[in-house]
Amino acid sequence: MQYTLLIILLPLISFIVLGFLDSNLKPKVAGAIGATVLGIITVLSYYTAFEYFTYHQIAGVYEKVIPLHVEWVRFTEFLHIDLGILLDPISVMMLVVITTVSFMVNIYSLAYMEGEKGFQRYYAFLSLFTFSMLGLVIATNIFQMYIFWELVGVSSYLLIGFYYTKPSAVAAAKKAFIVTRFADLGFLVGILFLSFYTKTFDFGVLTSGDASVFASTAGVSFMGISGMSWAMGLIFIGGAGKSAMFPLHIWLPDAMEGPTPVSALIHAATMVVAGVFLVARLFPVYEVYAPEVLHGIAYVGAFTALFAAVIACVQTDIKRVLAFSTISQIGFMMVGLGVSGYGGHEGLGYMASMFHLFTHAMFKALLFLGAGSVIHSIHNNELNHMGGLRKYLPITNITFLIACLAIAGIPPFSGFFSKDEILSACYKFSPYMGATMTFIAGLTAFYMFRLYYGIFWGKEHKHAHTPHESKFAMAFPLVFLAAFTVFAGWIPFGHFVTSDRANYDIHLDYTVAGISVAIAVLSIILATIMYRKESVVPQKLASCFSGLFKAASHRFYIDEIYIFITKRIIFKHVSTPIAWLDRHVIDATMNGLASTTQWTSVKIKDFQSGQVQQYAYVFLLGTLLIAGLVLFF
Amino acid sequence: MDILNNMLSGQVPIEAYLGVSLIMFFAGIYGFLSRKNLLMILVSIELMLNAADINFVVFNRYLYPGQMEGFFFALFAIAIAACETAVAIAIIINIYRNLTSVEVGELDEMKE
Amino acid sequence: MNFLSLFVLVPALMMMGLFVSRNRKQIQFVTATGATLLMILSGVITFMYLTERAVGNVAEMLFTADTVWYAPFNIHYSVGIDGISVAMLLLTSIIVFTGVFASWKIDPLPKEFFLWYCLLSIGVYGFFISTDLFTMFLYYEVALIPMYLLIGVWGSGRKEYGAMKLTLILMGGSALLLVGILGIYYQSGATSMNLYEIAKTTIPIQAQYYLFPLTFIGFGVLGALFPFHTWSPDGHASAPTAVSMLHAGVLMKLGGYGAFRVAIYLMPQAAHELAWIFLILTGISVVYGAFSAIVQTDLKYINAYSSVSHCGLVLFAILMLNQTAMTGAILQMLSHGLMTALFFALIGMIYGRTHTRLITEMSGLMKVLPFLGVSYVIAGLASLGLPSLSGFVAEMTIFVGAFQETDTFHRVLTIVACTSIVITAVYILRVVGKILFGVIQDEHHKHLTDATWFERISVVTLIAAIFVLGSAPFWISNMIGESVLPVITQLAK
Amino acid sequence: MDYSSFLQMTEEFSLLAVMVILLVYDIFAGEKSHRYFQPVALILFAAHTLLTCIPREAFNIAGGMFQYVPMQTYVKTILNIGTLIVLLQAHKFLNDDSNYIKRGEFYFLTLSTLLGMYFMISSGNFLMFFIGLETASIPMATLVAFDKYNKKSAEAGAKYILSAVFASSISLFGISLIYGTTGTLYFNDIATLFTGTPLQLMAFVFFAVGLFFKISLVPFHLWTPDVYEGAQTNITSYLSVISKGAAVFVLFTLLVKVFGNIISDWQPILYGLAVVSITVANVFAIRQQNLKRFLAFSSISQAGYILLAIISGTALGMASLVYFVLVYMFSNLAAFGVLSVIEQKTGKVQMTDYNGLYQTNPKLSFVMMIALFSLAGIPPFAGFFSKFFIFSAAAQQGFYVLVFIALLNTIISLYYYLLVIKAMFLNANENPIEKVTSDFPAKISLVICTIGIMIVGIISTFYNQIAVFSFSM
Repeated sequence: MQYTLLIILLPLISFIVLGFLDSNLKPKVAGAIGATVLGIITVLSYYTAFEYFTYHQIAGVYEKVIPLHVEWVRFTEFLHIDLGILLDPISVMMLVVITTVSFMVNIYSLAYMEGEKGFQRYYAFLSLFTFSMLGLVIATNIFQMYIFWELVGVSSYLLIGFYYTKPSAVAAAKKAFIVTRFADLGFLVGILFLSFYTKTFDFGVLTSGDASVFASTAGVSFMGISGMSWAMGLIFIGGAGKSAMFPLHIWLPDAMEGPTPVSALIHAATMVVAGVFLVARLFPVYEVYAPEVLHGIAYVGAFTALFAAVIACVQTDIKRVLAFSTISQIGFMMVGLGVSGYGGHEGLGYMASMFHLFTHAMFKALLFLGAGSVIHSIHNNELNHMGGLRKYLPITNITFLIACLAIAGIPPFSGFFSKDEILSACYKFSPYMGATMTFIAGLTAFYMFRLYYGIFWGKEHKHAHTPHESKFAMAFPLVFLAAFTVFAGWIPFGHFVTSDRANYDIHLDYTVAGISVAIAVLSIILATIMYRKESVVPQKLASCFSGLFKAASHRFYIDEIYIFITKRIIFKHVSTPIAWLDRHVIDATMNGLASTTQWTSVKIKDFQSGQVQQYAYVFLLGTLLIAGLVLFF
Repeated sequence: MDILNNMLSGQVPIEAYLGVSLIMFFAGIYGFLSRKNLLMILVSIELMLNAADINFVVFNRYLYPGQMEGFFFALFAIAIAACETAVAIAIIINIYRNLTSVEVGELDEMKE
Repeated sequence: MNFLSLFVLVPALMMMGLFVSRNRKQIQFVTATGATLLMILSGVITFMYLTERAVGNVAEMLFTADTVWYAPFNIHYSVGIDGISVAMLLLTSIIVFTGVFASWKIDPLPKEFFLWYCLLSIGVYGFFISTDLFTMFLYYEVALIPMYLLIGVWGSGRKEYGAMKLTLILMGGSALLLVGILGIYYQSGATSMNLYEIAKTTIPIQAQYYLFPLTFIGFGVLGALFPFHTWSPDGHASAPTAVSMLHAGVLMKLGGYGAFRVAIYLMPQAAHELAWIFLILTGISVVYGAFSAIVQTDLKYINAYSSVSHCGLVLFAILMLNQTAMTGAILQMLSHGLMTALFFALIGMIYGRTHTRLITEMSGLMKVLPFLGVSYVIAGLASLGLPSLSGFVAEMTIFVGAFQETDTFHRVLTIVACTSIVITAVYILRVVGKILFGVIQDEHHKHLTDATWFERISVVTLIAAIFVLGSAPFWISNMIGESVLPVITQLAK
Repeated sequence: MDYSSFLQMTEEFSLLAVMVILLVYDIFAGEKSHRYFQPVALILFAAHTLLTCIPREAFNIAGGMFQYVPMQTYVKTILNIGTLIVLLQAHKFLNDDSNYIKRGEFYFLTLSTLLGMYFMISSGNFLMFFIGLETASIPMATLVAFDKYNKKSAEAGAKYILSAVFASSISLFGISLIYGTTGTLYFNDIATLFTGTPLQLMAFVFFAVGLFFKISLVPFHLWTPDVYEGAQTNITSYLSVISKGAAVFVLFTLLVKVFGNIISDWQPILYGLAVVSITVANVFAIRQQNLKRFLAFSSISQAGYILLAIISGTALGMASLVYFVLVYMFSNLAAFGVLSVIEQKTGKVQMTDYNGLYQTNPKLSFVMMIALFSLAGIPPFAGFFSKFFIFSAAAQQGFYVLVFIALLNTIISLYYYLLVIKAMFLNANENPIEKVTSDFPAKISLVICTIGIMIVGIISTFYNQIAVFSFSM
């Protein structure tokens, strides 16, 4: 399947072309190039998926296909970074997801970004991102993954900061990069640990289940925690950074400063699930050698999901609401992995979370694109400037609604199936976990419909010019993704992606399904009551839970804490003192030596008094001194 | 005491001569360091040189009677001393022409 | 005398050419031709070296030549190169080349400027090709002195202070070094000052105990070893563009190279015993430099401090005393050389337009200077270790290598060093955000002109080099790796 | 008795011949032919230099009073070249109306000091040595006071003659004691009889300080700056290079040949003197504004460096010493040459006068710069090599700490040398010294020096040749 190489190369080429020609190209041409390339690779990756899932199954188990593998740089006799393509169920699934969403976004942007300055640059960056993201998912070894990990990080930086004349955008980009970079430090050190003990970077070896690889880790422990736990925990920190797990989530809401399609692509569908993908990729290692870390992941995921959901309920910027909902949904995926076991029915959580990743990518992208078209039409993304837009934006309205239903987990939309699997996995893990997640699911439904009603219903606002449905280039992706959202649920996902790559038949757990649906419906009704028409209930609620409300709308002051740490502590009490020390102590000593010499020179100048007798006197003293020394020593 | 006796009985021991020369030498040094007048300083230098000459002669006469080196050295040294004095005097005259004074203390235009 | 000596000869010829040249045109012609010639030469050398190795020549040094110079002291003029020197020669050629173009319109006294510039490059080249302690030291000093006039005459800001400080501190370093060299020569009882002759002997361990620190610090001063780095900010801040490039890009590498070639190679026992002290010092410089860079407001100061941090990483890796880390160290020398040169070039060009280096007085330059802006961003990304740019490969090799040392001390230091990649990101993005992004505040900056053709040449060359090293590192890292082996075997003794 | 053996002293005789010829010429030549006095003198002296530059077999004459070894030829040749350069530089100064009639004296005195040094170098006996020493120093006093109507010059002369005589009398006293304790004045005999009894040590110290005075080591240096400042520039350069060069060579020879037995006693002395001289002189030099004083102090510290070669007492040290003197001569004379050219034209010797010199006199400032770099020991100039060899010679004997101290001092010295360079190249000056065109002989001298500084280091022949004949105990 060498042609898969094209899937990687084409976006790179288009990036280089667009990047170099930049403003020498007509915007239209640039857009065309970007979109076409994406179209081609989308087709290619669909074909790949088809071929892989049909021809590469041996005894019901999907084999790992490595069509390409070259050594890039060698460190030691064991350790060497390779570049290659690894095809297995999850990577192929990711190929499909990434190319689809990216393609849609590319088309959408044609209209959305029309007339923007630096349109060509925008498309160049999109291609760069697509390239990096694809490289990340098909990585054959953890270091290759790290490489592309960094690349997606930088392309996200570039895209968030696309409106570089806008200070808030620049700040957001910087924040996103540095926070994820900080997490990547953990990732890197984790890699160092892992590779040192296992003497390999290669996923194939790591996940082969061959115990001899990990033999040297036995009994290794640091500060009472086993070496492997350190390694895998640190690696997870990297994942947590990219996937905006608490407390590293703070960059994601700000990242909404970027163009909306970018948010749809990077900060909803693809890059932010890289963390989930990482854990899934190393799942066998986690599951066998660091189970406690895996459970930790589950709890972190659960907490993040709850935390983000609560915040999402009170945000007024529609993109931020979606951002927090993304965080919360990723939390779901993490939980799915965290609670999962390995193989067969045990591996339900794994399958479920991958499934959710898949569906969520689609409907969250849809939501963002919808939000985008709303913003595009009224040039504002504050919830309280909207309302009653349903008659102006019919398509957006419908597709948005579908997405909301999907995410709320209403059958038969895709979100229902995937989320339901996760829930049942949670119940299998522990009833409390299950309950919590169900509650969060309810919250999700609530805030999504608060958003929906806030945009499309309620009383109208005066707008500069009457909003109008956006043109085809924007409408088409909405419809396409909506279709996906509607039908994706029926894919027998267990036949494709499972923890042990073996077939597995999903059977709905009707009690769990029932409960979750019921709760979802209830919260939707609640939302309907509160937000469909003008009503005083929200204010009432807000005032009686004023503390919670205030805290939530300030995102529980996490950002303030960060500001405090960075600005006050690092900047004021580490860097400034060090810089001061450098100038006034170390440098001062150097200068001190010089000035001391000068000073001495001035002090002793009277020796040269000009009096010949004094010269003779010194002469004599010198003679006698030497004589004395020679005689008596 | 016996030194005195020996002297009275005509044969002067070497120590006496050396004592004299040493005294002359340091007297010269003292003079050099303390006198204000250039000419007096010159005289003190003469003292030092002559002290050395005495040494040569005495050593030769008492310790190495066989040879003449000391005597010759003394002669040469005296001659050289004479040259030095001549030059020195010339320069001092020059000084006097420039400063109308031969005070050594005046020679401090250049210092530090 | 063999063709390696061309590296010294060509700049010498350039100096003669400059001496007779009358006007700026001729000067530019001479320098450009010479620089290009050097580029070609180093390319050829690299090719020949690789072919030699390919046919299985396993000698430590290739293309060696040796002529007796001062017989009474067994001083020979002996040259020879291995993978590391080849890499360094390449680096030097690139930077000399780009430096020439970066100072295309240098004013005043272009002739004198380039005369000194050539002398400087003679020193650097000579240092890298020579395998004789005396010759090495000779070239080392040759490289030091032109700095004074180059900074003093063509510099900016507190140039006289900076120049004097730099010269004197580096002279201090070379003082330590000279004692070390003499000590090595006489203590080893070797019959030649040739490195590889001395390596055959073993220096008595108690002698090594004082010779190793002398030599290592001696070179370390030039490698901006904490706490002897303070010449670097002031010196670089006041130096003219090309000189900053050559100095930070190549001269500071002399430190690492020398420490590796002389200190570690000749005194392995002491290296094992005393490495920990210097590991702490270098570990400090890595983090310290990065942290001080965060709060600086002068572009050159920021870059100078980041150089302290990066060069600290070089020495740090060398002291890990294992093949991977040392290979990483050399790679880091290359990559830092390239990107710091790029930085200084760009800073010089920006300063030439805005007449300020304070990041507080610039903003939104990306709009008016797209080329320089983008290049600056690329340089920044390289410096914060973005994959496919040179910094990444070097740093990763260092970290992986350093992590092979199993004891907690080394582990902790390594992790501390790793944190620098985050801090680096902080100050790089701070600068980029402040000066390139946002909207233009200063009216005069509204109509600045973007890079001229000669500026573009130098910038593009450097970026290309950075990119090649970053995306196709295998051949060069293999070349270096095998050349590190002799030192490893020496250490194993 | 056969006096023909005296004829072997060719250097001395040929120099004497030159002197006599010049004397006669000066006295009897008519007004017209007097114009050619200087050219003739220079040519004669150059001829003398060439004729006597071939080393011969070693020999003793006058019962060992006069001992010749081939190395001496090199030393004398170096001194000759130095003197020649000085005379070339003095050419213009001597053509001034005020000095026109005094040219004869100048040459005669200069050359007689040179003759004195010859004897000092070749002497095998303290009598010969002492005569040589005095012959070298008494005419020097008159030279220092050459400019009769200049107060400074007179003062310098007085200071010089007084200190010199003071020193030589102490030295003479020392010699007398040596004679008293050994009963001979011949170096070879003394070498065996000198066993290091307290009185002998005393004698040695008294004697040695006389030489230390000539080399002007701290604390016997105090006369140096004043005399250097007061004397006419060319004479200063002569004083700082030639007589010092001769003295250091003699010091080495004596210490090695005569006082070899008490090496353990004089090594510490030299150690201390080296450290003190280098450091104190450097610290003083930092502050100097008058360039002649400045160079005086620099020459003192250079003398300190020379001790590093002497202290080793090895053949290596001897070779390095002579080589150092050669290089030092070129560098110092180059510096003084520039100084005198500018002083003769403008009478300016202050460092501040040199601000922005490069704008108006690039060539002169270039020569000055390489001279200073060479003095500071910066490659590729010869100074670097000579310094390195001296340090190497010392290190070979294990004086690492001494070498280290000396090296730390090179930082200070580099600093003040750079101050001058800074003045010439960096400092701005609205009215710098106007364009100075140096006369032809001065040009030649500067060219010789420049070439010397450039090639003597890089071409190893010079050192290797010297090393062939170097000797030790």
